Amino acid sequence: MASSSRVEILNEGGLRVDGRRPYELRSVSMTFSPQAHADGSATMQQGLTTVTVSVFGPREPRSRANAIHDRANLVVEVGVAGWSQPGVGQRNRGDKRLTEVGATIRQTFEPVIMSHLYPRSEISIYVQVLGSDGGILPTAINATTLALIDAGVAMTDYITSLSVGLHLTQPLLDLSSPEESDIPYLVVASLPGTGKVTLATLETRIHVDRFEEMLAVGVEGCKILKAEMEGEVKKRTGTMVERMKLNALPDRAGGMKDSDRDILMT
Amino acid sequence: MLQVISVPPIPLFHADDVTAEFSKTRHHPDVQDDLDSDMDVDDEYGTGLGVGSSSRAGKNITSPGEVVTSAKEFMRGHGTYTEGDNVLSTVAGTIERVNKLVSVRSVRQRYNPEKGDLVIGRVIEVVQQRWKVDTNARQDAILALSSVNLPGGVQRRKVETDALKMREFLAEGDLLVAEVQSVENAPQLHTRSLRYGKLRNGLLLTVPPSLIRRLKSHFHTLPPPCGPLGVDVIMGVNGYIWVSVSVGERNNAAVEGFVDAEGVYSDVNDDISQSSRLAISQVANLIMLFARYSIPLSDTLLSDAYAWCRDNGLTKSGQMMDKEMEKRCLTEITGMDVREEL
Amino acid sequence: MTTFVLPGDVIPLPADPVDPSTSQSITFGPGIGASTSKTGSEAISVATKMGPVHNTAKRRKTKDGPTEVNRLWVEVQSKRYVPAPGEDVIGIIVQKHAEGFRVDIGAAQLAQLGQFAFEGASKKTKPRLDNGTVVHARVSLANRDMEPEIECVDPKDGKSNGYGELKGGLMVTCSLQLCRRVLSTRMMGEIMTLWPLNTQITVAPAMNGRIWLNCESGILPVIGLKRILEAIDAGEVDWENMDALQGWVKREGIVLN
Amino acid sequence: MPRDIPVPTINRSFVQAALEKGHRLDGRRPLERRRLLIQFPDPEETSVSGLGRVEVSLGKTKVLARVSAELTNPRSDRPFEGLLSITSEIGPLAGEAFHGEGRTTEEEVILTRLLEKAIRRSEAVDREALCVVAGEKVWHIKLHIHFLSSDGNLIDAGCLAGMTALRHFRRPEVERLDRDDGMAAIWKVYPTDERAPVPLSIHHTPLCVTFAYLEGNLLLLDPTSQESQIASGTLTLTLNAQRELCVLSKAGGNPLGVEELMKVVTLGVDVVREMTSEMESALKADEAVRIVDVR
Repeated sequence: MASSSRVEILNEGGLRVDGRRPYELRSVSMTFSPQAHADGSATMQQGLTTVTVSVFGPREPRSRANAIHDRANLVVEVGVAGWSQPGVGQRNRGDKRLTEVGATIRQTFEPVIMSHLYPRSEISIYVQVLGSDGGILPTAINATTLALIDAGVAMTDYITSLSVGLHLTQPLLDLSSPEESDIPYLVVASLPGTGKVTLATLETRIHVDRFEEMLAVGVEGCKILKAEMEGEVKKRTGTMVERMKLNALPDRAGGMKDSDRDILMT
Repeated sequence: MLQVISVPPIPLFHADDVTAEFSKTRHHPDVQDDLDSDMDVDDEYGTGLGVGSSSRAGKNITSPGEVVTSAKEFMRGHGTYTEGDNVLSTVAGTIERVNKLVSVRSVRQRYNPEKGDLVIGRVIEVVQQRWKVDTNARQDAILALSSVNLPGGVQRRKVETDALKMREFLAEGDLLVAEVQSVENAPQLHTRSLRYGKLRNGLLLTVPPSLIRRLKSHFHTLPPPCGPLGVDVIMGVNGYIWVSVSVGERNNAAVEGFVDAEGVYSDVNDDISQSSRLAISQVANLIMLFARYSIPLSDTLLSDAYAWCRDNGLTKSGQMMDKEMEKRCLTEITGMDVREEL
Repeated sequence: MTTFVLPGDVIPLPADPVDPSTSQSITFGPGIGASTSKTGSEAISVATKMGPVHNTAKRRKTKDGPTEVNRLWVEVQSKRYVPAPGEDVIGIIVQKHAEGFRVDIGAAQLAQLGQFAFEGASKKTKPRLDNGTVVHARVSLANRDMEPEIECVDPKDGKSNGYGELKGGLMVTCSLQLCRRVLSTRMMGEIMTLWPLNTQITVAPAMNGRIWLNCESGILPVIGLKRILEAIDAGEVDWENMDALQGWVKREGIVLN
Repeated sequence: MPRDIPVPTINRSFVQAALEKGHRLDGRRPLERRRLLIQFPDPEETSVSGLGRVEVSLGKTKVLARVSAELTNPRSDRPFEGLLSITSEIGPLAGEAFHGEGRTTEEEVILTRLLEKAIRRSEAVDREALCVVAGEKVWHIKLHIHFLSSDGNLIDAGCLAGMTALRHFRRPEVERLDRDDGMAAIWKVYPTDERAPVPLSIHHTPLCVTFAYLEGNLLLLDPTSQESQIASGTLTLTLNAQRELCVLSKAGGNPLGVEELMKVVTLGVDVVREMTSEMESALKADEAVRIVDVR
């Protein structure tokens, strides 16, 4: 592909189309529990790409057939709002691409969720893309992590995900949709604790020698994103714990003996 | 060196600004000493807790994948897992250390039934000799025909035909209050006490289970000025709350063992006066208000709140509280500078 | 000489006994049915399956004179097992429910294994078996209209005698024919000569096309034996001719132990 | 069977134990591929009509690929490009998991999407070369992949069969003859005995390599169906001879460090080089024997 594509991916000053530097992430904003009656939900916005995820479960499986005897059964459904992609009316039901994204998210979270704690039950994850400006899969994975944490589902670590593009020899982080349609890119999701990669998908051609560097940059970016997400999670958890401490009711710490209870009941 | 910068988040979502840090809030007198007592308790054994990655906002708050402590001296409790010789947390919540046991209590979790819990449930299905009851938990609970009081007093012997007439006692969709008897593979319930059984004359609310504490009694009554007969509130540990017109003494009379045979499983609501309905819905709105702001529920909190509404003349007119009024009520009742719903 | 029949062929009945005083009895095993379509009137024996016809003719002395007992059946090459009472089977537990387990034995329906069908089972001592466990059992009930039932206890003495959970080793799936040959002929004896004398491999064949192999001393003998059995099943090698067998083993580079 | 039968736990632990000692149930080493067999239709009978048909078997997994071409009008938004469509048939023939009735299972969707990305989106076939007259007539190449029997790893066999068929296929010559009476031009498609058919222009040949890994990061090349049932995750790479990574699909399963992932990629490069050479030699062998040129 001729490098001088109609839109300059990287100008001389080293800035990208939206003015970011190669390794600069788009601005991130997170909201917790936007859906009241879901067990846990979260909306993640990276740049203009917005994905909201609701988690129901672990709960009684809808049909006895898919109850697994020693662990929880993970169900992921992905829907795209009609207005998210300009000009493309979406019918979410049989769309193969969405089934594939759903399967990818399910496989990515299966090793991280401690499903053996919830045998014979089902955890349903509903992903809804509200705005899409590139990086739908990474944003969906980040939103799913937050929604699972909000639902109190036990997980061994966060999973954070980013897209990594390649312009000539310069890797670019967190691509927006004009960049995504012009340059080859890879989506990577990793466990920040160990820095190991749980997801890596690529659909456009990249030379093997460039691949390692992009992978390393992606994992590094995921760590930064995790720090962001963890800050928000802890801030919110802090306020909730503060509220929980209200009107002098002690926490039900595991070891509270029965005798304590009687004293309280004035 | 690889240098990745992240742009400070511009919250596109929040209407009002959120970023103001928690100012030093004025605490309700009796809350203050409790908080202080908590303070020094933590400082005293604030040792040994590995500060995983980023600094802790507020007291020992942790989130999944963070090292809580080393596994050598401590035993692992709920919400944690061990990897190598570290104990890591699996949920976002507060770290609790009780002598050698370290566990993480999550702020929001699905109800996990334990023996002896008082729960409210809805009958989902009638299977042979058993009812399947939804108790907002991981799995539907089982209420066996044998663990239910049948009409006509406690001593009545079980008869074969009972199994056929199960739907006369409890049918799909009925609400009941029961106690968790055991929790092997699926939670088992029982209603072998006169306080338990089918619910009527009221309204069901669902709140996050973590807002309800395990107390000695979960049956609370707001006396008459709150509605002509008073209002009963049953707070199920599983987050289901039943607000109904108070049955008053008639209920205690049942304790002596004589019970009107048909009454226990009747499906018919008594006729409830308009003022009673008003009182019930106001109590319900107060409960949901506290739930929206993640404030733990207790009977004292409810009676204070209702008293506050009465003082501000809200109870007579039955007019709803607007946002401002809600904030004022919360701040005065709880003494917390309550900023936004959670 | 065994004749080979196709479904619909008339089954050659054994000739009448030479000595007129001996009576003759013929019993038909699987694969043979009676049909009147050819003769229009009285039924004649016709093959319903494809394969060689076998006949175990035996003379036996009985009180009312010598009789010649003939048992005829068509050797069937198939993988789908039709349960028959009294046969040994190897099953995989698919689902646990209140009164017992549902077990896959390669038949049309899942077999029922009651919780009391174990040695020393009682109301209190429930057998603790999970999904995926492999059990060696015996078909206690099997007929066309009901789900087959199996038990892990020998009805004669109530002991388990080898029935019950199979621990360790490997379960190999093959055709019913191979299982019958492993049971009846000296095939296993021949094959075992490939291994040095001291290697000890336990082989538990069952009638439903599954064989359980286990060897305490190592993995390789089991893999080797599995590959040989599968090759024999697929007809790639003939076990009767020992040098051909050894040649094949060397060519395939099977490491025996 | 009402519900799929679980893999016996003893088999699961036996396979795991065997792998730790570097052995697999079919005697292969962990990183050893099953025997690959590429068969073209008999050159005598089907000299020209047999072009673009191949049967690939990888152990017991067998796939048939067939290419056909058709003249159509181009898409309005892409007047200069021909069309390439891939249809994959996975019926119960290929294995009980793909039972015919009912909507396509998730596994099937992943398989068809992977083949789509590996062959079509990787621009293996030069679509501009398929254009006869821009905006008017272009070739529509149809690749059918039928999975005849499955013993695991359908992706590698399917992709190899597809690419071999495309390399082996030749499309007839075509010419536009303007009619003097102003009626629409007629498109003369020369039968293959008049003008020799023309091969497609193929930029590069992407081939898939699938690994499965089990607990303890044990890595297996070309897993059988039992091994994939036991595996905790699979990873598929699509590479071409120029060491370019066209598709990578690793979702879930054991998390891998960056270096471990790179080790797998470099391993994949060698495997693809091997498979490509086997494919080339099969194509050459067939070419030598098949009479296609008419002179």
